[in-house]
Amino acid sequence: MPMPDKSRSIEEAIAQIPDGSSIMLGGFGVPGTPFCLIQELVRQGQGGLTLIKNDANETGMGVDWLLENGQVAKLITSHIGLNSNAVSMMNAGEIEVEFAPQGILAERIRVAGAGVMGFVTDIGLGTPMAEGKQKVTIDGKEGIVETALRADFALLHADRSDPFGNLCFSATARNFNPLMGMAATRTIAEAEAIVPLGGITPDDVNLPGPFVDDVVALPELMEVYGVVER
Amino acid sequence: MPMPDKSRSIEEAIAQIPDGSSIMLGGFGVPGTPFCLIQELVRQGQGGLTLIKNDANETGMGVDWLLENGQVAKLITSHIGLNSNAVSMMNAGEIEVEFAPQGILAERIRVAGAGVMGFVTDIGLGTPMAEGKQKVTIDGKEGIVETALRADFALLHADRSDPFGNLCFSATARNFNPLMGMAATRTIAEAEAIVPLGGITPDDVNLPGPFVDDVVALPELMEVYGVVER
Amino acid sequence: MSSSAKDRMLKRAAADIKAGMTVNLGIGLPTQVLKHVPENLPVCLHSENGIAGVGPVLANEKADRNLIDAGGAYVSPVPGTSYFDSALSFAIVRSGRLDLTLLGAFEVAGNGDLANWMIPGKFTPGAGGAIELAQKARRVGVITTHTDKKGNPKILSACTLPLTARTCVDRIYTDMAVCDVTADGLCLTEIAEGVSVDDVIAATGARLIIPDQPLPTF
Amino acid sequence: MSSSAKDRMLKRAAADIKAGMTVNLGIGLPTQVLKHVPENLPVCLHSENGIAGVGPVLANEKADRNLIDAGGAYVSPVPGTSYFDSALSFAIVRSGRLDLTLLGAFEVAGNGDLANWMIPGKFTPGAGGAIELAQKARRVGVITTHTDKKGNPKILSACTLPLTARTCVDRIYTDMAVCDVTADGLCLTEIAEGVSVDDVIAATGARLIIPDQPLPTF
Repeated sequence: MPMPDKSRSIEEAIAQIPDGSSIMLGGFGVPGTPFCLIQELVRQGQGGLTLIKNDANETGMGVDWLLENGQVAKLITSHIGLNSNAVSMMNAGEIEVEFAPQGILAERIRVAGAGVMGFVTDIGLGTPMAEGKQKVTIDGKEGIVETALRADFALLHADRSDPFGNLCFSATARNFNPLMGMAATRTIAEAEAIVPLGGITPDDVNLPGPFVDDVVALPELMEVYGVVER
Repeated sequence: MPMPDKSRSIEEAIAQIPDGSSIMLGGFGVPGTPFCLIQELVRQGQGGLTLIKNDANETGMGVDWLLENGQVAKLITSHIGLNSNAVSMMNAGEIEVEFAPQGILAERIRVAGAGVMGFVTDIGLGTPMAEGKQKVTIDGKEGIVETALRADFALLHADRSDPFGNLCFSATARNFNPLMGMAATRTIAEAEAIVPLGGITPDDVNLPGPFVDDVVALPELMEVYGVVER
Repeated sequence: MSSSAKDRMLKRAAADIKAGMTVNLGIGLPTQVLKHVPENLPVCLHSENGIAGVGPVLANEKADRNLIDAGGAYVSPVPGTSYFDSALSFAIVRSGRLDLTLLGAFEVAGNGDLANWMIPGKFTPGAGGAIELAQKARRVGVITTHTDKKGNPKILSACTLPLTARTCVDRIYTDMAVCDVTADGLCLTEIAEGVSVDDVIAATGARLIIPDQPLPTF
Repeated sequence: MSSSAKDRMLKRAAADIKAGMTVNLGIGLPTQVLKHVPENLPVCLHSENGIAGVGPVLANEKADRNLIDAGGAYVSPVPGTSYFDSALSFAIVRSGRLDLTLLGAFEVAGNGDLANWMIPGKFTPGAGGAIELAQKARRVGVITTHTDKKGNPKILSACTLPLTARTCVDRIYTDMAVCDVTADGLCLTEIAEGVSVDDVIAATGARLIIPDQPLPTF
């Protein structure tokens, strides 16, 4: 029995996303951000989106394209300090922004991908972050119940994929990508290279194919994927 | 700055374990079981141990050596059906056995390794497994609080390691090994090969070195590591 | 159960494995379904010890000592196989990425309750991965002889053994029939060739809904 | 702060990085500590975006577009580097595998409370990884000028800004002194050359325990 083929065109993959969807976007800064998938989402113009991403990229790239185009209702993130546009829109009430500590954001996504309902942590206890959150006591110690964070879609950037969607990431372009790929109802991955089935060593797969629904081959990379000149 | 070197002799590594320790053992069946580390633990004879392992191996190998030698007080596991000796000792009250569903055992270890206190799941709700466990409600749904499972030591079997303890596992010998390596206070890994620093591609490391304390090079493999003739 | 009745049952279960699915097959009868799956059907077989893309079982002399399935058989990779740790493996199961599991049963109830891992005082090895497979696969099929060796029904109005999971079973494949767990109750959906509806009712310990129209045979 | 005072402060902080440690250095002053760490000292540098074994920063033309540290600098691998996802990266931090972090501060209190991520109404970019580094590293050092640009103390009896984490700081390195958070309170432990104890007391907004014996200088 051959493994299923999940290759799609970028138009077809992104067209599955309706208005009002929640969408996880891989990436920590530039590395791992699925710029081409985001660009297609801008072209198709779906609105009222809830985005979940570690950061808001920088002004003029990635998440910022969606902000500029008025497609974003809410952003769940750990840090938006490099995108002054996102900060301004937040302060002006044009978008809702929900912050989580970076590792808590990652773990909320990880446990959603693990199919559990939440986790218990002492991170943020005694600070305003703990306010309004459910508490439980384990072995005499108080903890905060952090809920699993799922999304309707995940858009990932991979270095390599095979047609089944086994993904490999390069260096720090891994970051949130495999976690988000596990936590979304439908996972769409762009890949710099699509290798034949069997072209990835089974031990070296960073995100196994069962989590991936659509694989999109990238053409030559746009400049935005490159080293950022400062 | 070079990466730290964690190479140890097997005697030195296992001698760190005191009587009464809790010890996680990698492996699902034969693959990934650290037979040489277990053999050294039998030779040194530490007693009153709490073992945490997916299974109890089969009669005459691995965990069974420790059971036969009277070193085990308690076993936390998901399935011991292939070791009739373990079942007998459990039924005779000679060892205490605590069962968890396999994926819950894995996740309890994973969240311990993630430095959080527990997780919330609906697995086992409405069955005797849920009895006596704390419940919480998330988004109107009831869940069981499963607590993080830590141990004093983890004994792992790796295919390859570098001196810093970056580990790679082979095929299904991975199983619980990387999870346990994260969840123990001190992690000791035996490796079939020790390669020089830089000998493992950074993207392909299955368990990063910061989790590993001691790396033990294996001599030629004993027969018990081989294909089981049935 | 005659070998032809068994083959019909396995073949019928195999027909519900569809292109594109990720599937986990329990030890025993479920694994034997494989020989009835078309060779060219694109399917990903999952094994809970850490494989997506389980290939054929190998003879000992060809086996990789590090590559077993959850039942301990020495299996092989296929093009596109991946290996992963046990937490990730059950993440596949619990997060809804496992489309189908086929499991064995000691008892199954008309409401879909399943008992397949423990007989108190006799067989208490621990549940392994059975609980999560039963509770979380998107679709759960049970493959079992319709009655036990003494002729007693295995499909009951309520299980007497400790449950693996509540109301988890969608479909039951036996040597006599295919039964679906529905909102209205357990429904007789298909019937084995040469078996009568009365035979099935007599061999079943749960109330069965019998459709008005003629039943398909398999 | 003179450049020699700054160098002394960085050098003093560097001296607490010991062989075998896994260390995370915050953006700004903490990262500058690196130039004072002996080249042959075996240490693993962690970056929370998924690196153990952070190597030197590279010029843009030599950079790997996929390899940045958490501050966005293009870094390089060393022999023994590994990359991993963000959940695993914070697993290292929270599970006690991070031996030391050195962080910057807006304010730090005598009891070890730290505020370093938010100035309400002015600077609200989100905490990034700061909270978990501060709360969970086995040892937390703060590197900061003793006073702000207006000469006001940054070491206070209580922080006025929202906290990053409570009672998390173990040691404070400044251009004037090294102070340790102890069970008895904040203790002046070492003093910069040419600085008097009275200078330090005057520049500090928290009660300082002054030992009886002469203070080491740095």
